[in-house]
Amino acid sequence: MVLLPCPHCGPRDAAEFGYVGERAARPDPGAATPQQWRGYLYLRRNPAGWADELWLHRAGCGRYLAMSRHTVTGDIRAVRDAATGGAD
Amino acid sequence: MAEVSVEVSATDCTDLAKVLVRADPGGALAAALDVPFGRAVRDGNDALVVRTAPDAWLLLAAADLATPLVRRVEALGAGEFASVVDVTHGHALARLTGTTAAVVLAKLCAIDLADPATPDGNTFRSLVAGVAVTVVRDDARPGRLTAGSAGATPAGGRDARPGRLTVSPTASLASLDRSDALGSAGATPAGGRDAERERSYLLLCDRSYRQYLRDVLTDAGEEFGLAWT
Amino acid sequence: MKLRRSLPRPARYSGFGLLRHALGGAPWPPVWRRHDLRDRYDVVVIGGGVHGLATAYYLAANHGVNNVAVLERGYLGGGASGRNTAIIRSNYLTPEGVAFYHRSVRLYESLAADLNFNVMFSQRGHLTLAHTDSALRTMRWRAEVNKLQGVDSSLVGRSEIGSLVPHLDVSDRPRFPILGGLWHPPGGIVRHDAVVWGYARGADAAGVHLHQDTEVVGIDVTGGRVQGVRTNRGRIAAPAVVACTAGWASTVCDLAGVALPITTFPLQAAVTEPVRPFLDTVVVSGTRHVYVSQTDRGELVFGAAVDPFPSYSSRGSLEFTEGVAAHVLELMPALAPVRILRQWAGLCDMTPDFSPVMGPTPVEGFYVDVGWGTYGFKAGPVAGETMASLVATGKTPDLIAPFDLARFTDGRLVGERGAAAVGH
Amino acid sequence: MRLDGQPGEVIHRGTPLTFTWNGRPYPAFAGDTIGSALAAAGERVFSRSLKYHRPRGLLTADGNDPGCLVQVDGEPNVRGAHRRVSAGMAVTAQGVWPSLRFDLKALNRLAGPALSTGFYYKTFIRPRRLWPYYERVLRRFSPGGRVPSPSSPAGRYEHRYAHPDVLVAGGGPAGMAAALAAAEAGARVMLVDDQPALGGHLRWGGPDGLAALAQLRAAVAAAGGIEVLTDSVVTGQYEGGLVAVVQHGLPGLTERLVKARPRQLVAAAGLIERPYVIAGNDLPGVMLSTAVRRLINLYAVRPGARAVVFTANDDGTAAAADLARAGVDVRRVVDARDGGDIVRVRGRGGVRAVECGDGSVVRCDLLVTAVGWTAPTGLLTMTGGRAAYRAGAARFVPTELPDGVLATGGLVGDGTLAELIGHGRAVGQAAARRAGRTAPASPVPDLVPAPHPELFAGRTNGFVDFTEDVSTKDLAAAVAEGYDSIELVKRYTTATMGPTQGKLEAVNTIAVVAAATGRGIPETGTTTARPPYAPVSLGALAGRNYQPVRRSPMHDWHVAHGATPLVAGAWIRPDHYGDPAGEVRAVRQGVGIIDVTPLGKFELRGPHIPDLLELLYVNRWRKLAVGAVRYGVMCTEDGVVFDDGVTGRLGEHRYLLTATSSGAEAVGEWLERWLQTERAHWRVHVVPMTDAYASINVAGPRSRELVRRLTTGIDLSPEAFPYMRVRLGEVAGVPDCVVWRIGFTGELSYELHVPAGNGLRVWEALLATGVDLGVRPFGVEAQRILRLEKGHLVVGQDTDGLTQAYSAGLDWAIKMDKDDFVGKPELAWQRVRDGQVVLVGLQPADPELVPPESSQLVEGDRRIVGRITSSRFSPTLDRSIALGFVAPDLAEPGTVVTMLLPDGRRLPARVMPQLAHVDPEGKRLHG
Repeated sequence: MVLLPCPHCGPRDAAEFGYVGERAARPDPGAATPQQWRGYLYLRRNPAGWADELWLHRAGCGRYLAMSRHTVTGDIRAVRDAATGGAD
Repeated sequence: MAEVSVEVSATDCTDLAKVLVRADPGGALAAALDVPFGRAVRDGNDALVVRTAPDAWLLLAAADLATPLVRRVEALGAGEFASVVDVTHGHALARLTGTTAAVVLAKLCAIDLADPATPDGNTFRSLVAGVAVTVVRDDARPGRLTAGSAGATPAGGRDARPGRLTVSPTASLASLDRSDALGSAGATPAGGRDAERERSYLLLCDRSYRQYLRDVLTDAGEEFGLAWT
Repeated sequence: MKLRRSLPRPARYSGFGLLRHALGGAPWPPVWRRHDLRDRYDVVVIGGGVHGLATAYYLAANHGVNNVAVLERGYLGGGASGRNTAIIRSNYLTPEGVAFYHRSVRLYESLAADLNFNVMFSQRGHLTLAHTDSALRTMRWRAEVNKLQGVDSSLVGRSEIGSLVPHLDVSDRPRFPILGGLWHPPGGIVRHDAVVWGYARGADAAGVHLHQDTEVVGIDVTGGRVQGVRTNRGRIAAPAVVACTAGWASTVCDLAGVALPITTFPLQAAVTEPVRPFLDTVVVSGTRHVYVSQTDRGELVFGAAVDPFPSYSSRGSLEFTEGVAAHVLELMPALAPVRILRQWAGLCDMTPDFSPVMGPTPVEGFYVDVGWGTYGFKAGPVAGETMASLVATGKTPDLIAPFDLARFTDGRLVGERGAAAVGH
Repeated sequence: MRLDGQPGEVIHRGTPLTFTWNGRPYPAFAGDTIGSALAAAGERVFSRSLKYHRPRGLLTADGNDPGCLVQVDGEPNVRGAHRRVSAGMAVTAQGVWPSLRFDLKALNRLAGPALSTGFYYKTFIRPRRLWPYYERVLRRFSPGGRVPSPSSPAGRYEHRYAHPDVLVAGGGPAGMAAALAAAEAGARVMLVDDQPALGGHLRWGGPDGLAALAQLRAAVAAAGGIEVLTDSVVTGQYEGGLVAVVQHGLPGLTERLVKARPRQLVAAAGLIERPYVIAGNDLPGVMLSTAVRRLINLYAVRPGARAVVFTANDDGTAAAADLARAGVDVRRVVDARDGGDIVRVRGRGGVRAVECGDGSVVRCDLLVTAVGWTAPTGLLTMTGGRAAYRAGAARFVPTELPDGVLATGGLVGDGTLAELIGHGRAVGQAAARRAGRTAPASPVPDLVPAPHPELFAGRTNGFVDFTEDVSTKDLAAAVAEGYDSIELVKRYTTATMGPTQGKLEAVNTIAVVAAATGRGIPETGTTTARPPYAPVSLGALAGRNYQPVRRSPMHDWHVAHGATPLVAGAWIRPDHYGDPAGEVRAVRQGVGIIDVTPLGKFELRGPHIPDLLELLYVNRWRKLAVGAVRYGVMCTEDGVVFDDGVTGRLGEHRYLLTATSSGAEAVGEWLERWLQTERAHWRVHVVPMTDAYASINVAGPRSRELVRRLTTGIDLSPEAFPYMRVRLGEVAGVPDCVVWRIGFTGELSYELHVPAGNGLRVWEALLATGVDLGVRPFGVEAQRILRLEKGHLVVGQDTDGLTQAYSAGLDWAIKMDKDDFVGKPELAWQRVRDGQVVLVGLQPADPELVPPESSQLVEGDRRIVGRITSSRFSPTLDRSIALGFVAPDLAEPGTVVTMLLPDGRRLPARVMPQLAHVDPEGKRLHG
């Protein structure tokens, strides 16, 4: 079981978390072209490397977490509560 | 290995009052409650204040205290954005007590239950038999919350700060300990160093899992003769 | 494109040949050869799995295009082709999906003869179990669409299920009792490595160059047109490049500047020690996220849903085997003492509508055959056939028209997502 | 033959017992393995091989013995050389027909050459139609035991989590020393060994080590903080440092899976002895030196009468001494270090003679080989460690350990007992330090593999993989055919893929392939080690298989009153109480009550609630007054309908939001997601209340009367409490109830949300109070009928994962003039697109006919133009009714469409003017 470091609860089994998706800025719904909007909806960076992701600590503190995770090694280099600011 | 012959018992404490507090961790209410995340603190004789999330607290108290407790806490948070909600009916609550309580729980829960990781007064929310459960280690015998709202044994636990949340001079908590003797030697996961004491855990989950929680505790405790009281 | 004369076929495989070789002691000729890298091919196929090899094979066999290179980073069939659970079926939900996979099953049926390589396609039947009303409803939907497309598929009840698979617990005891199932007789399993090797042998015989240990590190694009690829062994010029990778589609297409609607998830599988034959069909439970079949060698092969979060790691996890075991035992409680011997993971490129991405891209001459999720192996032959046709003729075959990349920007997703709850 | 008492024997001669082997009774002592008991009784053949059905006997006499897989009662593939016998145990040989001694499948041997590796790929190709028959024959030859019958009783399997500071895998001298040193430093230690007792090779290594063994064991027993798990196997290390251990032999338990997360893992797995690959090396009577020493020293079994020993190391010499001591006539010791060699084993059904390199032939019934060791590095390499080939020692050794892992003992190198213990101690201290304890920082001494000749294959063709029947010739043929990388060879020949998992044969395989390709062993490389490290049963993996169940406070009442259960996600709900049509009529004519507790409920607090609702629902919320309730539809960003429900405003900054039962969890997370990520500055608290309220819907023309009788403090008159309003009050004496007037069933109805602890009380009060009103409980099935009569869609049934809001006929709810809401851009574009299917009401021409849900609507032979999403027989209209999707050109009311039923019939149905079949004007609702 992979351990994920919750900034609140400490390292916990991945089974407690929900993966939400890559973090991506929501385009301005009033101005976005279909192309831009659907890029936001469907296209993914999907890197084999560091990915900026949104997770939910579902069975723990219930907080959404912004995580920088390496998709090959599983390492996590940064994690913070999604509600608290931070460079996106 | 694990030569254990010990008692472990469980009690359904669902009837206890439960009040959820949501507030800014930097606000006045948070300061008044003054319980760090991951800790549960006995406040006077009236409530066990459990910090369940960075911006959430759960207050457990005798069954008839929900309404006064809500009022009291609301008063503490007046002027800031805070929510105090009576969630007494939303959760099932069980207490697992005994020298093998940790061994039973270790069959269901992945968190390290040894003292260095989860000492008395610690709380965490994690999966127990696949269900999200708030676990509070609450060994302190005096002032222990159990089912019902019977007579009082006023005595502060080690974290007790009398008076802060006192609701009324007459209502206070039950401390319905059945046994006076500490349990005999028991086993703990890997080692047995910090085991031979009686431990007590409060387990809180969504109310609809009440029977399920009871069933899995019974099953896991079978080898130690777990009994419900 | 230049047409090259195909080379003589290798020694034919047959029972007689086997005997002759056994008695004569003569060694069999190699299944494929090694070549130096040419500096130019008419078509470069990236990925030496079943999709890439089938594309190359059909380019040569159906279209006479054999100045083709298949570039494989590791060994042939070492990716998803060698890691899947080799289930073949065509009982999809949408008419597009059914037509496409129906063609694939047909190709699989004749593949051993076509390739002169026994791929051991065992049409033992494919049974999907329903544990909820909604699963049952979706199965009926599938069965009805299937029947309209001429695919043998029907809803069956508990008693039929009990006689198809006596070890299944069809009582009310389980937490999620079996309510019914979708029975698909032409479905079954195939020997996945044999499919890879058969296509490789056929492609090699037709003149295609198979380059193992050859990794694409760059794709050259000028003026919106693909010029060729750069590899760890050198540069190759090519007017047509086809990406047939599973698990690394985003990475490879990124080299050409093509963004994809893909997220890569590991899909784990496990195999038990062999036991005597007792399970004659493929059993799938979408609700319980597990599928199981028994190989001709007696091993039980298990698979489940993709992992709950994306990763390019193909390590197996304990939770996976725990989950599979729990679900298998719920279906077949008697299997408790059977031991898991090995587990592994492959990478699945999931798309938002659970359908592949096939066809041209905004880069002229650069084609994709990617996004195969958990159903790529089933489609290997038909994907190869249609991609070969597209590359050779420049025309998109009707069968794959619904799966184009542009559907995402145009907002016309394929409806397989509607049945996602039932699982593949 | 059983020897006299041996100093280290583990059999209990005072406890004789009897078991059966292929139906015949055999004697044994407690402590015997199946293999040792049979060997003591003179048996030599324990199984037949996979392809050629050659007789096989004991080779390693330990858990990896490939020739000793047997069936024990219902359990297949039991390691007979590891499993201890018990009284009455029924042991049989696997996969033989008709018997182990006379196995007709051995006729395969005649076809031997043609059954060369991969033969099935080359034959059975034509004619196609015969393949299924060939396949049936092939399957008959599959190896392995039988799975238990479906009716056989299941064992009890359990899980347990553990968090030791240090987990030592392997209880030999180095492992014990490591455990002791770590425990002395205060670490919590878990010490795991697969044998029934600690000791490793000291157990069977002869009398010299027994005193040291006793000392070590006593020290471990005396040390505090060491939990010893014997008869337990480490089955893998996984990401996150998770170590899986399967414990056997616990009272009342078949197996227990321990999921340990040690801070440090110490691998001390010792060494595995390698077989020698020459012709005849699989004959019963060919054994490894460790096998004969186990048989003699642990079980007091004489492994043969006349032996030849072929050795390349001191262990072979020691084995020769043990044999001599046991009374075996050691005819010759051939020492490879002196240039000696053996080239062939002769015999049929057992060893008869050994042909030596010098041309001499020695008659014997036992060949003992000691040709080298394999370090089981799999546990290390599977988690990121590396191993490299050390030619001088003829074995792979770990070169790079993964984080959190240390290694000691034979796995690392060779040494005297004192050196092994010294290394183990130092490693144990290091592990304790790494786990945060204070331990002396003594340097870890060198432990290097002893020099050893490379003896991977002799001059003749022998078996490399015993369980898969793969020989040197097969491997060479595979390479010659072009399957020339180790992975391809493995896949083509199946070498290393059998039950021994390559532990015994992987290195020999690599060496033979290296020789065949002309590449060296390091270039050839290893195949990927994959978990599990040891085979693990499905039972152990599944454990107790707890599966959460949610129940409403009225659950027991439903059960007691004959409700048919409906599995609805985690919930168990009453589907009906025996008569769904009657339940429907009760609602339409009188009053019914249904338990809708699973309905998702969230209490919202805060000033920004209207902003949140405006953003997440397609419709408008700003003007919702206190006391009012509104229906809302949520879409995802791609415009697909995600959930629906009603939300009521209970106070200035207090709302109660409901979601569908199946969508409750996702909706709760959706609300939090927007509040925590995109709109963190909004002041809204979401409190999940699904379980806090028992929810009861009271529906029917007499519902007002029934509710009136029980409520206090609420004016129920239509003027004071109209449709789509909410009130707070007391019901049946229970305070703090939320009552709202809504109408999913299309009837006048009130939904009561009662503090859950009082749910049953209110439920029973409603039934008791409404007897004269004809009150009845109704279940989910009646509710489905009622809502279908009313034309209310069910998200997830009448919509699917791609249904966008306009398709679902929700145009009226979508407010495109809002600045923003989730899904708005897609819905804007979708609105102008043609060709979208439309949800319509349908009525079959034949009123008796209920088209099964998912029946397709067709045009001509094959063209699909829609489908039935919901259908029921309506007791109210006395006819069948349906909802379905149709192509837009067929959506015009009155259009007749063709339904294709699953039975093949094509029947007409009419498109209705609206979704509602009953009371489309909503008179009943507003009554």
